[in-house]
This record gives sequence, C-alpha cells and structure tokens, in this order.
Amino acid sequence: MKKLINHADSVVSDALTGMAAAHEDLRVDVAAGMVRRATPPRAGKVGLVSGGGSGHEPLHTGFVGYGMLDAACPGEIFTSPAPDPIITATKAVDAGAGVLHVVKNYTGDVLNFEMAAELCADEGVRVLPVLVDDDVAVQDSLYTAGRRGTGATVFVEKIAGALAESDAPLERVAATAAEVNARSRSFGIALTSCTTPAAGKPTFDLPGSEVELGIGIHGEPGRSRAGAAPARELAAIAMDAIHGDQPLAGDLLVMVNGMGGTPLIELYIVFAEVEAYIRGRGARIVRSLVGNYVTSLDMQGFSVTVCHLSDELTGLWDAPVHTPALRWGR
Amino acid sequence: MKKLINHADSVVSDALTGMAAAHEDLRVDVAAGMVRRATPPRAGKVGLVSGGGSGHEPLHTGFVGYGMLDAACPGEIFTSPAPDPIITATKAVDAGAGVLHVVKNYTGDVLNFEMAAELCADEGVRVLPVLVDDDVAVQDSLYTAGRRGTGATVFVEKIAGALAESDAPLERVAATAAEVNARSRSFGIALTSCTTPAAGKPTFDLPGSEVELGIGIHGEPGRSRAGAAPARELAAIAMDAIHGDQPLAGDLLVMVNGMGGTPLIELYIVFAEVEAYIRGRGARIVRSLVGNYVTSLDMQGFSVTVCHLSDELTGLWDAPVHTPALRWGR
Amino acid sequence: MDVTFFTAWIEEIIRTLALCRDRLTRLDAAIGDADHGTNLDRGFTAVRQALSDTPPQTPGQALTLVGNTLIRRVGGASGPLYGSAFRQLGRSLGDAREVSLADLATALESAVETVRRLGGAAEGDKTMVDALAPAVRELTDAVREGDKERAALERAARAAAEGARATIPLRARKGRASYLGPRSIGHEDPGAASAALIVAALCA
Amino acid sequence: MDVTFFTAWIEEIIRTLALCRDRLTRLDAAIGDADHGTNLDRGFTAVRQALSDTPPQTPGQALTLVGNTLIRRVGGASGPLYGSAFRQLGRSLGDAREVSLADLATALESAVETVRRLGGAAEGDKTMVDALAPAVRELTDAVREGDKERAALERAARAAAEGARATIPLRARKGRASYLGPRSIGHEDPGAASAALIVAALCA
Ligand SMILES: Nc1ncnc2c1ncn2[C@@H]1O[C@H](COP(=O)(O)OP(=O)(O)O)[C@@H](O)[C@H]1O
Ligand SMILES: Nc1ncnc2c1ncn2[C@@H]1O[C@H](COP(=O)(O)OP(=O)(O)O)[C@@H](O)[C@H]1O
Ligand SMILES: [Mg+2]
Ligand SMILES: [Mg+2]
Ligand SMILES: [Mg+2]
Ligand SMILES: [Mg+2]
Repeated sequence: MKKLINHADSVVSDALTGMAAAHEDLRVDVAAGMVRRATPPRAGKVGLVSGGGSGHEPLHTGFVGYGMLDAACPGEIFTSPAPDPIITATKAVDAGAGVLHVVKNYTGDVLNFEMAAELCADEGVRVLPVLVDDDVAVQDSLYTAGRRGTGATVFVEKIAGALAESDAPLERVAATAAEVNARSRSFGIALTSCTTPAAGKPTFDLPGSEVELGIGIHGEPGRSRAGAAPARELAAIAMDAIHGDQPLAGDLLVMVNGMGGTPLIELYIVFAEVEAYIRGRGARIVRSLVGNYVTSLDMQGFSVTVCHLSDELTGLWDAPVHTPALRWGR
Repeated sequence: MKKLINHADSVVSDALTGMAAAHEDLRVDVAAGMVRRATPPRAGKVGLVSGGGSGHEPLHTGFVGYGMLDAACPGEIFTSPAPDPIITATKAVDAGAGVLHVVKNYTGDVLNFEMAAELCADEGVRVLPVLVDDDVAVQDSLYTAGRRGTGATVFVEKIAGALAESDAPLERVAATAAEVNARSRSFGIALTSCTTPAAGKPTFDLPGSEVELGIGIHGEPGRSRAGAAPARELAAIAMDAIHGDQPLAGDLLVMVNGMGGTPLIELYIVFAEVEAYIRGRGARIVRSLVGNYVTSLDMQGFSVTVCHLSDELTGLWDAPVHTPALRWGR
Repeated sequence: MDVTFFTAWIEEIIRTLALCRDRLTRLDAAIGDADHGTNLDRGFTAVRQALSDTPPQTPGQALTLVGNTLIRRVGGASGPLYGSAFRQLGRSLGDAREVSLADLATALESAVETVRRLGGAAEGDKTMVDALAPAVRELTDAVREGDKERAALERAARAAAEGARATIPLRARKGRASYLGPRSIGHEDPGAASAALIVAALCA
Repeated sequence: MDVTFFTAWIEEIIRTLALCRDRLTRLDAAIGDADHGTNLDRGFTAVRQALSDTPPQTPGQALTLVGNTLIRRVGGASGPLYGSAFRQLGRSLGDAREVSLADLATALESAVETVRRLGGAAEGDKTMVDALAPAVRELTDAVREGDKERAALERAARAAAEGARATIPLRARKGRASYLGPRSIGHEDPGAASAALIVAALCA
C-alpha cells in the first residue's frame, strides 16, 4: 500500500489539521473530532449536524459552512463517530431552535447518533434525526439493516441547510430533509476495491475483468459482479436499478459521483450516458453535480444519485452555499 | 485496464458531450474540440484562450467561465490541440481588444499555439502568448526543452482572467499573467503511474516500494525515484525543491493538487505538512486550494504550487469567478 | 469472584483482541468494512488506560468503566453494542465486592438482552448475538447443574466458539453483512468471532 | 518520379505506421508520454481520407496535402514538425509532374531544415532530426555519386535507420525526453524511429 499519510493511526487527525490550515471560516477541533463554522450560530436558526466514518471526503466536513451544515463529526476511517463528539457538536450549534441530525442509515451511525440524541435531550437540546437511505442496491426488508445512506446525503444536507438559513422551524427542516431523501435514489458501481490505511490491502479482490455492482461507500463488496463493460452499459445498469425503484419523471437533480480514484474525465463520460438515458425516459436533468462528493478512499468507480425536484426544492438547491466542497451564490 | 469509457478513441469527445450536458453556461463544440462561454464576449474585453492535451481535467475546460477563460481547446489525451481549434476559439472570443493565449511550455503546445497565433495575426486578430513554466523539477538550460507548465496554469488563468474582466488592455493582461508565472513554482510526486486509454497499461512501472520524484502531468517518468515515505517527508522533498529555487517569503498562494487518483483526505494531510513547512520558513499561506485541479488521468500523487502574492494579485485572486471547477463571489 | 477476577478477565480480553486484531479485521473485510479488529483494539487500548487511571474497587465499577470507555472510544456498530453490554453487566452486579457464578450468569443474560434490544438482532441473524446467547444459556445451565466455576466458564466459552463458527453458513440479516444478501453466506461473522474471544477470556 | 511514385510512398507510410503504431507508442512511454504511435496513426489515417477525397495531380500537391492534414489532425510536437516538413517538401517540388532524384534530395534537405528551424533541435539532441539529417546527406551523396534511384533510396533508408538506432545512447536535449535528463539515455527516440520508417517507405 502506498498512501500520502504519516501513519495509519493518524490519518483522520492529520487530515483535520490540514482542513484547519486550509479553511479559516471553519473551526476544527482535532482532539474532539469535530468541524464547525467559525461564526457562532445565529439565534433562532436550526442547527444541522452530520457525521459518520471518515474516508468519504468531502462528505461530511467539506459541507460545513453557510447554507449547509453547522458542524460535522468525522469518525475513524469507515467507523461512525462515538456519541461524545456528536453531543459536543450538537450543543455547540444549538441556537435555541433545536438541531437536526443528518444520519446515514448504518447500524453504527444510527446507534451512536441515537445515544447522542438521548443525552442531548436530557440536557434540554431538542434534536430531530433524518435518516438517509437512498441506495437501491439494498432491498429494504426484514432481511437487511435497511437501505444504506449514500449520495442523497449531499442533497439532504444542502437543501435542509438552505431551509435552516431561512429560520424555518426544526419540524419543517426535518420534514423537508425527509422529503428530499424520499425523492432520491442512488446506485454505485466499483472498478476497483479501496484500501484502508489500517488493513493496508484492498478490502476485496476484483479481477481485472470484472466490476462490482451495487457497492456501498465503505468498500463493502456489492450485491453481485459483472464483466467490465463500456461506460454506456454500466450507466444503464445503475439507471435501470434507479428507474426500476422510482420511475424517472419530471425535473431531476442528478449527481454523478466519483468514488475517489476515478478521474473527472471519466465521470463526464458517465454523465453523458446518464443524461441520454434520462432523456430517453422522458425526464429531464435541470440541476447536476459531476465530481467526487461521497467517496470511498481510493476506490475507482462511480455512483449516480437522482432526486425528483419540486419547485421548492429547486429553489433551496439554488440558494447560496459557502462550504469547502460546494459553493455558489456568494 | 478498467476505465469508465466507451472506447479509447472517443474518450475526449464523450467527455465533452458530458460537459455540454452538465454546464448550460458553456458552449461545447465537440467536433471542433472547443469549449467556450455561452455568453458572447463583451466588446472591449481581452479574450483568454488556453488549451492542451486532455487528461488533466478540470484543466482547461473546467476553467472556462466568468472571471477566467473565455475558451479552451482540449486536444487528444496528452496531445496538444492542432492549430485549427485554437484559431477558431481565438476568433470566437476576440471582442476587438485582442486575445491572450495561455500556453504551457511543452514543445507541442508551443508549436501549435504559435502556428495558430500566426494565422490569427494574418487575419487581423491581435494575439499575445503567456508561457507557463513553473515546474522546478526540470532545469531550464540548453539541455532541456525548458521548464514544464503545470500547477501555476490555474493561477495564471484565474488572475489574468480577473484582470481581463476589468477591461485591462491586452499588454497589461499579458504582463500580469507573466508576472504570476514568474512568481510561481511547482513540484510533483507520483505514487503510481497513469494509464492512457490508448496504451491500456501504465506508462511506467513503479514498484510498490518506490515513488517517482519530479513528475510532469503526462505520465512522463520523473527525474528520479525514492523509497515510499511518510507524507511529511514527501512534502518536504517537494518544498525543498521549491524553496531552493525561489526562497519562500511573505504571503503565499498555495495549491496542493491531486494527480487524479488520490483521495481528498490524503491531500489535506499533505497540505498540513506543506503549511507547517512554510510556517517554519517564516512565510505564510494566505490563500489556498486543496483538490484535483491539474491531473494526470488516474495517477496517484500530488503536486504543490506556490505563488508569491502581491496585494494586486491577491485582489485579483479574490475577484469573483464562475466556472465548473472554480467558483466564488457569484 | 471479586474485582481481581474481573480485572484479570479484562486484561485477558485486551491481550487476545490485540493478538487477533488483524484476523477480526480480515473477517470484517470479507463481509463488512474491514475495521472490526481496529475498532475493538482501539477501544480496549483505551480501557487499559482507564483501568490504570482509576483502578476500580468492585466488579461493577470495573465493568461499567469498560462499557463507558468502549462507548466513548470505539464508534461503529460494535462500540455502542459492546459498550452498552458491559455497562449493563456493571449495573446488574451493582456494588457487590464479591459476586457468584449465578450473579454473573444473570448479569450476562441481561447484557445480551441489551444487545438484542439495541440492535434488534435475533439469534441466527449472523451477529455477535449468535455467540453471546448460547454462551449465556450454557453458563446458566452449568450453574443450575452445579458445575464448578472453571468448568462452567469453559462450557460457556465452548458454546460461544461454536456459536461463532455456526455463523459461517448463515445469511446475515443485520449489520453491514446483510447488504451482501446471499453473498454473506460462507463467512464467519467478525462480531460473533470477537464475542467468542471475549467469553473465552473468562477462563484464561 | 511522378505523382504515382509519391502516392505509393504515402500509402506505404500509412501502412507501416499503422503496423508499428504500438511500438512507437511504447518507445514514447519510456521517455515521453505514450502517444507518438497514436498521434501519427491518427494523422496518416486522415491523410488516406484526404488522398481519396482530392486525388493529387502532382508530387507537390500530394506532399502538401500530407503536410496540411498532419498539421490539422496530429497535434503534439510531431504534428507541426512532420506537417511543416511535408509542406516544405511540397513547396520545393512546386507543380512539376515529374521530379528527379536530385530534386527530391534538395526538397528533403529544405524539409529537414524546416524541422531544425521550428524545433531548434540539432543533430545529437535525440530527436527525429537524428534520423532525417543523415538520410538526406546520404541521399545527396548518392545522387552526386550517380547511384540508381533504388540504390540511392536504400542508402538513405539505411542511414535513417542507423541514425534512429544511434539515438539510444544519447541524452535528450529537446522534447519531452529532455525532462528525464540522464534517464533518457538507453532508449530509442520515438520520433527518430518514426522518421526512419517514413524514409524506409521510400524504397518499398
Ligand atoms: N444490529 C446488530 N445487532 C447485533 N450485532 C450487530 C448488529 N449490527 C452489527 N453487529 C455486529 O457488529 C459487527 C461489526 O462491528 P464493526 O465492524 O466494529 O462495526 P461497523 O459494522 O460499524 O464497521 C458485526 O460483525 C456484528 O456482529
Ligand atoms: N524540438 C524538437 N525538434 C525536433 N523534434 C522534436 C522536438 N521535440 C520533440 N520532437 C520529436 O517529437 C517526438 C515526440 O512526438 P509526439 O510524442 O507525437 O509529441 P509529444 O511529445 O507532444 O507527445 C520526439 O520523439 C522527437 O523525435
Ligand atoms: Mg465500520
Ligand atoms: Mg503528447
Ligand atoms: Mg466494520
Ligand atoms: Mg508523445
């Protein structure tokens, strides 16, 4: 394994040190494992806190700033944070209007955020969670831990963040966040595995001739494998899964997301195929993101996330945002 | 080789099709191999045209838009564009005030831009070139083609672009562009080679235990090899080379750039080391970029680019920019 | 069994988990995200520190200290689950200085119940529960049948080990492995494996 | 030598470059950016199209057509260099329908001069010039010594091949390979290799 790191155990803290040096409008508490806005929360504004395992950069720390998150708690690589940093962050950003926890649906994230929320409630901080579970590769049934939270997290954090800036009450922010999740679907495909610094070798072996279908964002193997195929076919596999779960219609927000090791030129090739597929189904992309937003360390591959927009959601998507990874309007 | 492509020969055109679909404020001419702003140039504004081989995304096409380039000509992978698209782009963006050609110092880029400039001059379009040659890994001497243009291209395009928006005359825009280049230095290190779609296998073989020092952005092997080392040591190697060529002092604009296959979390680790190194030399980072800006397909590695700022240059850097890859202030 | 017995148990857990850290991570790589060994090792390294910082006076204090530390330092799914389990152990044993095998069996019973409640996993779902539940049943039987301490604990350890091995043919219904559907079959569950090690540490 | 001779030459160049495309790209991978074979193949494939679109009537037209097409379609360093060289060939041969070996030698001389001027490379800099220059010298000698056409062309081809091989021990001073400094030693220059193929195509 060759990585730009100092030591496997210091990856997260060293990266946070870099974030602190790079972004003066963020306050980074390396020891506590928390990143928040430099400016304290405005009274009456709902706070947004998210977090989860590291290794998905820019998610979540890169989405802290005006119009999006108030704070993020990065855990160890692929390991959800413990309750303590979540509690610290939640208290730090509560401005009297309560705090929304944006939680990706993984057992670890759910349990740690729940524990943190209980303790915050005991101390009088109102907390509502929104659970993100957009990954159609996993069947939501008695036989699974439910669908994984992946790309839609970016949409939820951006749109709920914009609504919170308008001083909407906690219940409304939580409801809109849940609506974004309900209107979003994702599917991911990997060309290679990823290598965690601790393990030092690829999490799964993928022969040069095969791709992994329906991957998550933690290097978990997918649901199945297929032979390597042209971008057009891989995009169709992802879009068929999404379209089959929630038929494409109307105005869409679409993200073609890189898994961390895939160059931008390839993501644009995939986007071209996704756009053609969607046009072919009579729907239309009105907003889009192409790039690395929810990654899996050095994995090569992509995921597609589709959100069915309403006029209100489109307006909130367009609202100004100022974070390290997403910025427009100011 | 596994890549998200349809065919090795259609990589550039397929990616341009994706860009066209993703960015409505760009006009993409796939056949001509040119990307320009959707809005025609404002009369009296100097036009900025750049270009070069593809495989460096977002450079150059991702930097077309308000406050930066007026047009970019992407050649085939690692192959500078022929004169025709450069001529078409130059004529298209000339609004009477002349056009600046931002040319990275490679034999191919220089020759093709020169040919294009001559033909434009014949047709009455005033063209001035700025040559970017910031890579300290190459000794500029009788024994080389001169220093390569790498990371500083982003600084030159952003700052010259901002100046052009203020309707500065061509000579001044060209002079400032040259000043930015003169104040900038870069050095790159690769952990892996890259694989061009046409060749289908890594351009050079790098044993798991070694890194390539002083690489360019075309998968050319570097000047030498060294054993894999912690990020701190690799950052020091890059910074020693830069500091040795142009001593670090005063206010700096610093970019820690990923080569395409390196995850963001590692780039922040490198940035932390670079920042500490610079602080240790009594200089200070006042502006920064951390991410993939001048890439080499799927290569894993990083480059550092340092620019010694003046108040004027800092102001131009902060000016609004609205492109796919760089956006702030609007 | 007094505080010395329980601190010895904890020391042994720390030792074996450090030893088996990479094996647990490998198991997690096959059907999870390759961090289980790292997670527990990080947590129990913190436990060693905590023990020396504030040496516990009673079995209950020792186990509560472990629980709190795991919850604070592990994260992931196993952190809250193991952490809450140890806290529950501590709660059940109260501030008694000396506890009986029967007390331990009852406490373990309620600890496993806590894991079931938090994680919603039943036996057969291919989780740590598949090692913990049979171990507790076996220990309870041993107590009822009047086994000596050592023999009883060894029966529990064997049951846990068998329970862990028995997860191999199972299809996961909880945790990350459940995302794999049928592909989770044929691999031992990492949490069941670590649970077996923790129980085995009782009779070192 | 009339237009048929020169179109035959061009056809032969197209054929061999397609054949050696991967070898040239491999040579470029070692000391460049792994695209020389692809670049020339792309350019000469376009030349084939251009030839059938507008069949040239004179040697000069044929060579100018090649030059313009290469400049338009190749890019990189070799596009402008080879393109300008062929354009210069065409210019020198003017609109004569029939040209002599001596005419060709003079034309090639001026074409190589064009490459030298554009690229600033001297012999020994490890570029295409190292194959082109000796070939032209040899051809000129052959003409002076009154060799027959075929013999003369074969002497030129041999000189070009030797010139290309002779770039192996050289340290590059121009083009991408110069970035490698001493590491460029020990590899044949891809442009010199393609130049040797182009000259060799004269006597196919
Ligand atoms: N809902 C659950 N109930 C009981 N145990 C669970 C549950 N989910 C996961 N586990 C256990 O946790 C183990 C994984 O722990 P770990 O890898 O540390 O956390 P994560 O899955 O968050 O990476 C699994 O092997 C399983 O035994
Ligand atoms: N300044 C120069 N003068 C003459 N020939 C050159 C010069 N620079 C490069 N070349 C030739 O061009 C060849 C490389 O061509 P090619 O790979 O197609 O272009 P690029 O280097 O832009 O990728 C080199 O092998 C060399 O022979
Ligand atoms: Mg985990
Ligand atoms: Mg090239
Ligand atoms: Mg795990
Ligand atoms: Mg080349």
